[in-house]
Amino acid sequence: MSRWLPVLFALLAGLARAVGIVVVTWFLCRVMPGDVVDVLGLEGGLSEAQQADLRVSLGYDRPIVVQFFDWAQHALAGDFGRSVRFDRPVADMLASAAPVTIELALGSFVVGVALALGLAIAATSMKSRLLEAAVDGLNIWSIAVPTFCAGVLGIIVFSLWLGWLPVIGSLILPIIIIGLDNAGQIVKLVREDLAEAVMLPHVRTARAKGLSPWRIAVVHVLPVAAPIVLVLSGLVLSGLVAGTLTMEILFGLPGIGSLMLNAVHGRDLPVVLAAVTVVAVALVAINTLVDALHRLIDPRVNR
Amino acid sequence: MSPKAGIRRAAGSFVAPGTLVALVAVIVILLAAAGAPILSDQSPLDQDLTAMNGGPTAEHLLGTDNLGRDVLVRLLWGARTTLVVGALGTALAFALGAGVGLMAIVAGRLTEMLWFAVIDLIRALPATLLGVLLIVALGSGTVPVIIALGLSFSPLVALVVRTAHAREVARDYVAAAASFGGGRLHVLVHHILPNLIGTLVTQGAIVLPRCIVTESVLSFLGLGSSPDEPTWGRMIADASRFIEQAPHAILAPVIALIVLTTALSVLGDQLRRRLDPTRAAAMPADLAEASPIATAWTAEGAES
Amino acid sequence: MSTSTDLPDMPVRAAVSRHAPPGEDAAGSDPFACPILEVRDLTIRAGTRELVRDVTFSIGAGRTLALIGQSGSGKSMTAAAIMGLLPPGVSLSAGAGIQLDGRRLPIHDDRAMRAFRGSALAMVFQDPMSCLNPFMTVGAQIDEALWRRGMADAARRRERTLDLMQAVELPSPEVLRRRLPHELSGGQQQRIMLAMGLAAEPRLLIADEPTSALDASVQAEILTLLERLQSKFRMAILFITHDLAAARRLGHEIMVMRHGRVVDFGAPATIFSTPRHEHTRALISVRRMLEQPPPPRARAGETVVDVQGINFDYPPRRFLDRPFPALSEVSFSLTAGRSLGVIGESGSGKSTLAAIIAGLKRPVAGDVRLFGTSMAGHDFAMPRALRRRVQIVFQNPHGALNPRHTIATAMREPLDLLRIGTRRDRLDRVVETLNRVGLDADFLARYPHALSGGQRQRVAIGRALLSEPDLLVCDEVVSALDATVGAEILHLLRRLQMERGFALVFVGHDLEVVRWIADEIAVMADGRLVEQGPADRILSAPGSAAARSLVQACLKPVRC
Amino acid sequence: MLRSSSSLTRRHLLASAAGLGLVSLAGRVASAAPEPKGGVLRYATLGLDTSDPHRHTGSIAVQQAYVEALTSIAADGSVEPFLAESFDVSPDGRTYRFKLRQGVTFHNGDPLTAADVVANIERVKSKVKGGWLASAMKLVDGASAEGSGIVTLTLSKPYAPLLNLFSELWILSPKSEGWTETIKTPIGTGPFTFGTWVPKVKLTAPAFRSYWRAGQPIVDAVEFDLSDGTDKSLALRAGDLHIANIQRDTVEALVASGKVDIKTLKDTAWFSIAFNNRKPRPPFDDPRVRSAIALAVDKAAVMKFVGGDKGVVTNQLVAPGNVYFDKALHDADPFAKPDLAKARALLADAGVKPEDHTIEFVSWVEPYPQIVVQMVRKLGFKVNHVALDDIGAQKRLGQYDWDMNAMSSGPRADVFLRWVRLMSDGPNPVLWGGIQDAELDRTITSAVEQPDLARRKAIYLDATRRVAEKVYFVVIGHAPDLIAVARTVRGYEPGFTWACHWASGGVARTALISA
Repeated sequence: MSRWLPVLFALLAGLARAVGIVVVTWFLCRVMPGDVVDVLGLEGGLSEAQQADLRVSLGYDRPIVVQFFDWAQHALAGDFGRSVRFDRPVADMLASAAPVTIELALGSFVVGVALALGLAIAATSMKSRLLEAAVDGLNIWSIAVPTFCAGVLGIIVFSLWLGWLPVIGSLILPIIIIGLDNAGQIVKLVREDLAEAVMLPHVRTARAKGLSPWRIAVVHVLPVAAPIVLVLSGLVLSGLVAGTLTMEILFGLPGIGSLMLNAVHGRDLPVVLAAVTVVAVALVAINTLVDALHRLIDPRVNR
Repeated sequence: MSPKAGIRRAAGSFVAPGTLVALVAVIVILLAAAGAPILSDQSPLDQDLTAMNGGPTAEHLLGTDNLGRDVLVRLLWGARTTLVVGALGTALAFALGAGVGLMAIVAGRLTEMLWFAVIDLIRALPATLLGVLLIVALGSGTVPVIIALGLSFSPLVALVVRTAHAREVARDYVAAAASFGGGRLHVLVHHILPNLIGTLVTQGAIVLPRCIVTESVLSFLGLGSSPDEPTWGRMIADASRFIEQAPHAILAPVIALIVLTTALSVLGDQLRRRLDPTRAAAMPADLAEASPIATAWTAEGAES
Repeated sequence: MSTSTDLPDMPVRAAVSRHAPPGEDAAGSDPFACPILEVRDLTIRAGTRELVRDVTFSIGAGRTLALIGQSGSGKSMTAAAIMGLLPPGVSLSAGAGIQLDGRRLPIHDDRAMRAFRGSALAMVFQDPMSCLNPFMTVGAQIDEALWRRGMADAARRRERTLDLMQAVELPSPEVLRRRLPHELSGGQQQRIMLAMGLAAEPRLLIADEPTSALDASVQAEILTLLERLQSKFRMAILFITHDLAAARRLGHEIMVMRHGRVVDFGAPATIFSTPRHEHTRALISVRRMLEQPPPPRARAGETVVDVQGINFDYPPRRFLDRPFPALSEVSFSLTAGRSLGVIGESGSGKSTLAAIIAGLKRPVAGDVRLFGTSMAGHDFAMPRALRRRVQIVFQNPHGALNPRHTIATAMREPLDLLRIGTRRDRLDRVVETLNRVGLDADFLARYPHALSGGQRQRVAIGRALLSEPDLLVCDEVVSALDATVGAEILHLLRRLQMERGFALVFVGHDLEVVRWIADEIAVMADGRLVEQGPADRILSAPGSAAARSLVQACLKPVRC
Repeated sequence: MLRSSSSLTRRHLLASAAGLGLVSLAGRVASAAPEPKGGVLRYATLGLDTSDPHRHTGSIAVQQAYVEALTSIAADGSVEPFLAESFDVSPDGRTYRFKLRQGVTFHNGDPLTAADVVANIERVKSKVKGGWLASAMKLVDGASAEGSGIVTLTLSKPYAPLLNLFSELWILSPKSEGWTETIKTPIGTGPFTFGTWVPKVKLTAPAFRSYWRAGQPIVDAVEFDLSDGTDKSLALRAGDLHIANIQRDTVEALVASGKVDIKTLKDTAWFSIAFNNRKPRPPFDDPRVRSAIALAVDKAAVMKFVGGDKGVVTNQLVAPGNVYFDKALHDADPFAKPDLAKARALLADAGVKPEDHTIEFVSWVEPYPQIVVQMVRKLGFKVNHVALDDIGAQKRLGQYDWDMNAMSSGPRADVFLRWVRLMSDGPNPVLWGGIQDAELDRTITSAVEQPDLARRKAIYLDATRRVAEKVYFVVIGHAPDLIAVARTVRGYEPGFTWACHWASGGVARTALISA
């Protein structure tokens, strides 16, 4: 039993964090100028009296804390309510947006980690200046070139000039662009870690055994780098919802990011909160998973 | 090798061509920012509606943007706001992440736990979303952007600093200082901070350009700085719609940003290395690139 | 300053004789066969610096060459060069030649060298824990060595793995085979390393300080094992060590290196009776010194420290784990001017004890009375007045000095913190103390990395003495130092103790060293103080099992 | 209302900042049909905020595909019969009689009856709050059905815009799901049915094969791209969209691609600068100062920027060609050309040193206000330009703590919908500074109640002069919204408003040919 207590503890801590995020979001949303009634009023030309009525019917006249607990009570029961602006169940909106973001995030995650790992391994084992430059270049690209910029360029080159990729519905370009960005963020760290890993004493032992560089890399170096790759992967994954946001907007992909942004601008509180809750829970889950995997693959953690 | 020779060697590599170029680049950018009013008689807001998205000419060396504004002038003036926003954002991230973080660590376990719970919270909110929420809540403008940037990047700094602090605090010299009656604050100021400088410099070289780029993402989302205060980020965001018609308008700020990022990263690396007395002298220069583990390999050879 | 005087480094050509082995050698090798390893004119450079210069030697079949030298002498580089494992940035001179069984090794071609590594050449390294892949079971690592040797059949490999594990005298190989390195003890890890080396069936086994990272009793076992393995497998062994006793124990010949050159060479008996080089003589004199400790001082004066039944637990590694007890019910006391040696193997809790006495850790139970003052009464926050009187010096002189502080800054720190003297005369005090520990004012402006290990340890000791303490706690202060340097530090400590009259708690793992400096010895094992008494008595009539194993392990190699 | 609300949903967040977005129509690539029948028309337009057409909150550009009204607005802006085959208005302008078209069926197969129409009118009157339609309905004393084909409406007062406004009173089957509260699935009579709707993303509207007009619709379905706020030009060029509203600065590239034709809505959007009229701060309460600022604005340059060669400089709420447009007044526009000298003279006359004053200038995030701000700065005023997202700007405007703004407003079914916002209690008056002018209110009201067009026009001109005299706001000019139509599209010409379907045009008649 006591073996599981730490896991339980970690989960509880994660949950507390998710709750914290939701509470902070709630209050941030409430201090924003304007609410959904303003939006509806602006669009539908409601008089001030009508707006006041609407606010009462939405319960916005109650104390903020009461509103929050009311929302939380429903959310705990799995009921995220209805979008005030579109009068549709929030759950439906999330359900239709989630697959897009998940596909985008996982795709670009795989591309990013594979590219970073591949390039780092190649640069470490081949000692080529060109590859070193590629590592640095990718790193600087990801720092200095905003993804939306790369996105526009990509559309023009690949969709308009070359006509290789269809613009509509194609996730290829956004996945590649976010993937490049992800790769750039971690490639240098992976490279440095590998550079340290190849200097480790047990790698020297492996060389003393007369093993081939290939076998040394795969059997003796990569496992050492695995934990940091895992941790970095966790970081990349947690950054992905934000990372996909601009791509979703640029490529008109109806994912969680654009759903959230639209909802923030429309002051559609139930949608904002539900989306943030889902994202926060996903992040907590990812972090817990990464932590668990870390323990699993690195025997030294439990030493 | 004598220490003196090592220092000479280190000094020699300080003016290595790459470092020199990086140094010159940063100085040029700083001068451009400082000298923008002298360097150009135009305002970065001056429009020429007859010459929109125009290519480079003698009058407009880097062409004009979609409102017929001179790209070069905007680049010069933009450097000011960009650097100020980036630097203040970075400073805030450091103040929250490193400053408050370290104080919380020093103050005791409880404050450390509390503060890092806050940091965790910020970290768990996607940075862009946090920026959007904050700026919408605070209203747009330069100050909210800086706050959003500082908050978004503070967890990164905080986590790095906490790890580095944990590494340093386990050292024997910390225990030695404690045995002389040195309190936590004394240890922090005299022992840990000086050893964190390298880490902080590296982080600074990463966070500053990322602040600048994030500002451009916010501009792209319509939440950046005021249109009256051009930044490179806003220039990129504005010009991204006209990549084909006016590639110069987007290339100029993007290249400027790449140059700044590269230069900062090179200088950060160099500075960190210079600031580390153990690296500067004790190791053969050709091994100085490698990690501390390299010293383990060459412990024999290196001991002089 | 009194650090090792520069000796004239005359090159010595150490061509191993084909003449008959010494009488006591029962290896039964054919001394007239072609030597297995011949190294000629080996020069190794890092950039422009020569790490090894003109080293020439050879080793015959079934024979062991003990290569002895202090850190920086180039002995490990020499080994790495033979294996073709020089670190990046380090290169061989063109004129160097290494022959194995009469065939020239392609030492400039890493690819070609690979064919020899793990087959004709095998190597065992110093720190077995980090030299084993932490992610692979130890069985798999031996298996890999066999696989590399060309044994394709998995079942045969497993069988052979078990054989090898038996050969290196590991208990229940079938069980250990499936363990990960960190689940094994240091001695077991080193045996796995040896089994891996043997899997290659090498002509030459290079053992690079194979016992330095191990506890004393385990060291002796590994040396004995090496001896037995050689007689069984009949390979040549290049045995690298900094320990003269171990070299004498294992080597058929001894080669002494210093500053990258061979300075002495010969059969052990010859080396000991007629050392050619001053450095060799210094090494021998250290041995002699340790073998003849000065007489203990009389019990006198007030009680300086009185430890009463302290317990200390390391916090649990994970939530709700049990705390790990590091010390249980430890009690002892020490009077002024005398020294207590605390000895025990790694993990026995001796360093924790030192930290508690110095007020750096807080026990969970018990009390420490310093000069009559109860620390428990102060909630283990040592008052400043007491801080002046109790000081500690750490094992690792690298870590004990902040790399960013000059020696002056580092040494002023205790004066400033403890408010000793006036601001003006603090610098004078520092210089005076530096002189006392054998350093001069030139060192003030230097950074720690510009100092040798011995110099750093002198600074650390000097710094601890600035407040003129009445109790000095030394935690393994010579363990990380070369023998000659360590001996100097020991002399220094003893001299300072005579001058200043402080009481000394000296924590160590080397019984010879502890015996030399201590009047009394306390033996620690598994967090308990198992035996305490006069040093002579502990040595001559150890009462506890722990003490007995320490005595045996330590004395065997010396007296051979 | 339309334009501003569209601008709301449309631009500000993303749009103006970048608006690069492409399309969100998920992944099917249309294989354009070789014959003019069939295919999926991809149509990007303003958003859709609700599935309940009666409760629409502004964006009216999609609904028409599945719901129709008694009248519609023809391309020239006139009212034409739609579900009503014909209509009569009594001479006193208080009784309206609609004769319904026969053979019209709802998507569920039920025939359209007069009772259905009355039910719809009652529903709007009782359930819908806000919006111009609701306020018009307040004047309706009663609606009655005569048999299945005639609907009679009596008003308490004459109300000139009624027929025009009825083009936006959509007739739904009372059997539509959610009729009593919020309609979830509207059952209309339109050429397409309400298929699947993903807010802010898309609406798929399959063809209604029993549409009352034989042979229509021609395409199999319309996919509306609702990701408003993004620039559609790249998707148009890539062939991923057939019809889309575009921004002027993408026209060149679109034309150069040779794949699309650029067309315009027939009604125009109008651009203006407005002053804070509710809580004006000195010196910006002085008409001389306001005039001086207006004189600094180069209307022609602004209109060229926002409308290209289709931009028109004028001083009225309607563009030349509109029935309410007055040439003489247009020619007398004192701000037609910028005149900084005169502006400075005015300022001197008012005793104002521009350097001493900072204009708090609020706008949405887009380029056009930036141009105006630069022009105003030339006078010497300091300008603090705050560009806000929609709601932020709306809130800020509503606080009346600013001096000046620059706004625009889009096509309207009736000119009254432009005037109503200048009234003291008008809907969303902030864009024009929240004018509080009883006399202006009376003038506009009397225009609304005037059934005779010529007289009504004269009254509106009085109102125009009143605005000019007080310099509440200054019209800069008009420019039509641009619609790009792919060359593979046949039979589509944009209408007067944003409507996608009307009696004499729209998506029902649109066909696709292969490229």
